[in-house]
Amino acid sequence: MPQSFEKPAHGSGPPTLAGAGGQAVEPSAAELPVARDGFQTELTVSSPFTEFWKKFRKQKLAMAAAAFIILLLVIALIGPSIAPYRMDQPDYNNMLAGPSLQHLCGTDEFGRDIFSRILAGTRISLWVGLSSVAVGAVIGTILGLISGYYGKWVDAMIMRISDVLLAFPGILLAIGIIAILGPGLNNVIIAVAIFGIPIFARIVRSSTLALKSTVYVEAARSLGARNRRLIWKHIFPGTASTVIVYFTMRIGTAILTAASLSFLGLGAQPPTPEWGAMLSSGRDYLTQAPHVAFFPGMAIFLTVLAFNLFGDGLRDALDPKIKG
Amino acid sequence: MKKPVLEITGLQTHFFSDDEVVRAVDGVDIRIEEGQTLGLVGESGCGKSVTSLSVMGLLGDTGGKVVAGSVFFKGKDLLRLSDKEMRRLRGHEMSMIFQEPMTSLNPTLRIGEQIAEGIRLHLALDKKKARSRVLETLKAVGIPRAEGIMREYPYQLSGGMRQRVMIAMAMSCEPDLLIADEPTTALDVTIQAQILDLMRKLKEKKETAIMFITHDLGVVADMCDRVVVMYAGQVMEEADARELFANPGHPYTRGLLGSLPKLLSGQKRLGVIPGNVPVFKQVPSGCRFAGRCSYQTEKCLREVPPLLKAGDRHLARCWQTFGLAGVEAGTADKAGLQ
Amino acid sequence: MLKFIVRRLLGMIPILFVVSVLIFSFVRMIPGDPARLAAGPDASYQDIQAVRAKLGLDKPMVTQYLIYVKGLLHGNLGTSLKSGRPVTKVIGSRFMATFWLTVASMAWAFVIGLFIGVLSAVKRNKWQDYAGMFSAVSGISLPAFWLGLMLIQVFSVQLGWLPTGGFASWQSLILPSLTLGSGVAAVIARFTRSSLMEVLKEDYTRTARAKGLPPNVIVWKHALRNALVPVVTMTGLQFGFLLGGSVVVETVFSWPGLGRLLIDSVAFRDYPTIQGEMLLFALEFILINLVVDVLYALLNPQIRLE
Amino acid sequence: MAKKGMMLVLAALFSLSLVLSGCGSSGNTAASVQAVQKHGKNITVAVQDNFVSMDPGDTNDTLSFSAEKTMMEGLIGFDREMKMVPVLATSWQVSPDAKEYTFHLRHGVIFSDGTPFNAEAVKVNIDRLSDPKSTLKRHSLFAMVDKTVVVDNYTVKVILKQPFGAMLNNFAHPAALMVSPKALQKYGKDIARHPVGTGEYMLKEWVQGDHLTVVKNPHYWRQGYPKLDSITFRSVPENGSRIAMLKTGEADFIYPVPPEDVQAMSGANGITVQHKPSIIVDYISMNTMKKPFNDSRVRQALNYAIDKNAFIKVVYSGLAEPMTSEIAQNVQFFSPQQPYKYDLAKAKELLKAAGYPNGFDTTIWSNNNSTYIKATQFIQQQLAQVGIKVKIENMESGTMDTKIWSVQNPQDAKIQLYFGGWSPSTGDADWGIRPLLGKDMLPPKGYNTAYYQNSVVNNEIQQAIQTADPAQRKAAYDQIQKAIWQDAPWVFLDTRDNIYGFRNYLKDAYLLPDGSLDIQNAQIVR
Repeated sequence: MPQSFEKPAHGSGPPTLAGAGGQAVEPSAAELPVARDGFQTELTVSSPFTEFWKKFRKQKLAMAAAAFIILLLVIALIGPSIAPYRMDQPDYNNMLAGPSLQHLCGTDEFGRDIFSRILAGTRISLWVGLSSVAVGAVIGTILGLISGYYGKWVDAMIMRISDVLLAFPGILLAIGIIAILGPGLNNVIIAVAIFGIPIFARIVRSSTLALKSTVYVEAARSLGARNRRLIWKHIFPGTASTVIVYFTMRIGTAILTAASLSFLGLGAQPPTPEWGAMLSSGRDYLTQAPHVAFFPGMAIFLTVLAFNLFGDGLRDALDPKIKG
Repeated sequence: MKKPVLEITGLQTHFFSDDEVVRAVDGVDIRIEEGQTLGLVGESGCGKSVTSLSVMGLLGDTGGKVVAGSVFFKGKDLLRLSDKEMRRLRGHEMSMIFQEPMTSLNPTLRIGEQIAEGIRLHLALDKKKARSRVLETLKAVGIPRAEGIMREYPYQLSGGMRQRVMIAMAMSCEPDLLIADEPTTALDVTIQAQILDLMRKLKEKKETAIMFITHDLGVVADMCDRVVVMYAGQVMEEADARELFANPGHPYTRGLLGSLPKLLSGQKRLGVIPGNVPVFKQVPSGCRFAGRCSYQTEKCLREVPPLLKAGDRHLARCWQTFGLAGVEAGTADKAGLQ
Repeated sequence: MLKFIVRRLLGMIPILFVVSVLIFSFVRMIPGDPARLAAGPDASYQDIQAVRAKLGLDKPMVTQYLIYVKGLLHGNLGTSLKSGRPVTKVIGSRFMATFWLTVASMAWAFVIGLFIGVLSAVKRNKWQDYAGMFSAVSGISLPAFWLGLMLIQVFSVQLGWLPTGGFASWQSLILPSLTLGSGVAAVIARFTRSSLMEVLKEDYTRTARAKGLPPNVIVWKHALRNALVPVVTMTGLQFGFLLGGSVVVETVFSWPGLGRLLIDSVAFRDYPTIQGEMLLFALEFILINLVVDVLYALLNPQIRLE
Repeated sequence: MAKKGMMLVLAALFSLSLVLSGCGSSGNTAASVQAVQKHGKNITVAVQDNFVSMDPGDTNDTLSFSAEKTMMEGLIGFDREMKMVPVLATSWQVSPDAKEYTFHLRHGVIFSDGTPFNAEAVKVNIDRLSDPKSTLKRHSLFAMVDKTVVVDNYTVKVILKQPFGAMLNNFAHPAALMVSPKALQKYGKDIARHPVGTGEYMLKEWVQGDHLTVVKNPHYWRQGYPKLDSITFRSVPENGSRIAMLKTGEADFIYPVPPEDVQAMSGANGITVQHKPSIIVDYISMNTMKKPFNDSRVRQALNYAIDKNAFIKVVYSGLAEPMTSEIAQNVQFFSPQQPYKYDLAKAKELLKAAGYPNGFDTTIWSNNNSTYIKATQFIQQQLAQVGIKVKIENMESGTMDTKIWSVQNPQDAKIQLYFGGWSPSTGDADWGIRPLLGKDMLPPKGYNTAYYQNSVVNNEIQQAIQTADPAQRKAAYDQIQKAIWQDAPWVFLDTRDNIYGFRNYLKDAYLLPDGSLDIQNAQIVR
């Protein structure tokens, strides 16, 4: 509740000694939630979301990115139904045609409509991006929490493993995983998810370490809270904002990684209109029909850009250290 | 009457965030004379720090802006100076000490360099001369083995030592005005006493005017010649230190004094002012303290009290000043005081 | 400090050992028959068996590992299955190419990344910030091969200013390092920006302003040094990644580096070469982490090396 | 400095969007680079891969052979049409039982290290290749050699254990390039880094993964040759980069040129792009041991269901020819068959007769390079027209190798359709047919991914290698080709073109049908 002075809390009644709720408040600077320069925006505890939204709204780039992402999600849902052509409909009499009114983004080497394929591919690229990061984030977060909370040999072991994973060239790992599991979209997701695990583990571990020694966790511990409860109720929520930020930023990376796997012929199996695969096949026509690579490339670029800018905005809005 | 070093008139500093405006400093007048130590007292959030930052031109990107008033420093209106001109004054003719000695020093630079760079900049001394000047100032603030300290980093020093370094830094160019923003709050009690002692000595020796910002009236009694009590962006009371402690003219000042522990007074409990310092987004209709005031009347809620004479060189912003101090209802306006 | 470094270097040995076991078994888990690949596309069955025997791949896995470790202890990484040359030589000849490309990319990426990051932090939420962050984020969002091919198209084919590829002169370093560095520059710019924004809110920055220092001294001397600590970690990590070689950039610019060697070796299931490269990467990673820690201590005197 | 770099990036991004926004128009802005006048006699050849070895007997990639051929010569060579021509042997005789091969050697030839070329040198080379303990990659080409006899200083006789009619082709194979015996002794295993032959050029330097340079051999035996001072082979894996190098003049000769780029490049200043039929065939093998491909009607149906001309247009931009036999036109003993015309009605009819009126589901395996990905997609689209639903699995070659060749028992084979290509490096029908369709060549022993066994074919294959008489061999291969074509264990697709580009001033540099480079006689004309 905002405590404002225009409407005194106790109206015009007789003066009382009691303040709000009868609680005595010391006139000391020490424990008040006040910025050091004596400036106080709000005395009130507004909901975290409102607070976040206020900060986020101010970032124009991030807002534009968020709008674009919403558009992408809509396309992912309804894309194929608004596409002018079937994404796998070949037309050998109209191959590699440039953009025109019939084919907004031209046609590819089989005469398929690139615009329709990009629309159909939105769902795939977003799915690959979201699900692979989700898998990586969940596993990485759990490992990071365990590692940071329990410390000692558990920590040492998890961190060494993640070091090794980080040092492992992604390409080799991807080839290995896909060779072992076989080609296909789901295995691409697994391969990309594995890249993300050590990164999330590291980030969550360091925030866990910081949170572990904070007053409120110490307090909860002294009250006899169990480890598991402590981790889930007290530490995990504290790491959540960092995880959300990295989650968003990793989506872009994941989409790019999946595209590079397709580029190396290890990605989605044809004729799946995965953007990376489309870009890769367009590479053969860079001089002759650059639009074949241009439009999927643009789709990847804009999507990754949007997720990165959105992630940047989230971080600025969620990170308590960066104040407006 | 001595010449004023600093004369603040009608200063208004507002903070702009989103669609709101917060009037952190709302029409403050303060005057500090040569060699005088003025205590600026009030709770957190009352606008005392913002006042000092406005004077120093350090509002920076806090979101605050001076929207009205003037700040004359040695005859120049600081608010009309360019950034460059302000920089020439800052750290040279006027300097500042902050509340947090632990974080106010750059952790990656050696102590010697941190003091010397200001000296080199303002006094145009070469490296060698600047160094000896640093040494001199460090000794002056009572730092033992100054030579060694110069080569050390802040983390190697205790809080008290760091605050001495801060003072040395502030005094290194012999400023005419020193603003000390709660310089002892973050320190242990024993260290506090040492630092206050040091400041008093320096003040006597260099005759520097000091604006001493604190919420601790005990420190004010110890250090200051004159006191300004601020509340919710406004000056509530202004008087010489002795007068203020003897005859507090404002219920708020009384409250503050009541919360001060007195030795041998037999007091069982410290007094408490209920509530918090309010924040204003719109101009309130009545006295800003009314909500927390136990002497509140209807008039208090309706009309803003002006600063009324409450005694010799003594002003208080209260309709009922007389009732408190036993002094005749002040008809004298502020001008009459000066 | 010296003690710290020595201890860390000694600590490397068990890690490298574990890495060697992991790699050794991992590469053999990947399906594929090096003997068949080495023997060639139309080799007869007898040829393949002969090659298998020659390469020692007919021996049990444990024996193969023991032979490998024995070689390692003598500084011998084995012989490439594909070219028959010692792996140390194969890798050695490629390392310098990757090294120079990495150094050139990191150098300009660091300078530009820092510049954009500082500009964005100082001009927060102004157009400079938006432009800086937009170009930086573009840097990580552009598929590298696309950027590379376009640079070749413009600067080599259209303008004729720079060679299309190869590792011959300093001119030939420009385009690949631009391509490789753009992503790194972006990462550095973002880190610098957020880190500097935090530091600019610190009390000691206010102290510096209270001293009357001009803004550029405050940013570059007082704030940046403190802001650099996380940036240096990130830069170190990126340096490590780049030293592993970039398959895409090396392919586009015909750069004879480690990335292409790795992809070729994987395609050929050239076990000893893959193992050798992986050991090198692990070593590089550990060394770079060490260098980063030492740099920390130099940047922030408060961190003492234990 | 920092700003400048940023500007470069921005400029590049900007121009990139300009270049690409012009799509729709031909896209190829004519290279502004002027036709480069060649100074000096040093040329650069940009190739796709890295060189692996310079030891001919231990080489299995066409690219390494191409470089070896500039430094070394064999007894016999191939001309532009893959016809055998004398090189270090001036003439030869073969015994009627195809067991004894006698070569008369050229006089007055020395290796570039000064060692004389004579019968002893030939014996050293053949002995090295045929040694049963040899682990050379090309040992199998000479495994049937019993012994090599020095008749006189310039006459040598090679005796085989059993008749092998295609043996002359093996002598013409680059694996039989002659290496200096002195060098072999001196360098031992390291001969792969230090090739010494009788060829036009000598190795100057070889930087692994980057380039290999050969320089003029002053002692070369043929008057007036070589015509150049040096040739540098540079490995440029990216197609676009290779083309860019040719346009800028950084390279004088490039190969391969992707078919997609031929049209756009042909117009460019000072550049010639050539395409000639190769001996590489593209086919889909069908597992003839398993349903549904155990029925020849199904296999024929697939042949009718795929439009080969459209295939060539889509996959090779028109730069290939439909197959008219299971071996290419430039392979010895080629005999053309009646093509399976694109005929969906007939395909459906055959499927119906075989009991698959609504088609069936199947899987196709192939490599994962972009051409193969494109080809399998096209096949998928075509077969969908007759109700055959194809699942595509493009795999990295090592992975696919394991899936195909780790199968010991044919019954366990999971392979259904397999799309692949084959190039018989000897240029002879035997190596074009036997490894792919012979009965002893089922995986893991050979490359018979169709698991095809036909007793008529097998008999004739045996007949054909029992004799060196061309007429008898031709008769056998005529029969074989006819039988296989009828039986259709494959979908017969196409013979690819070799495509290469060079700057106009370069003459006498070309690709042989087997894909190896013939550049040792090249010259610059002004």
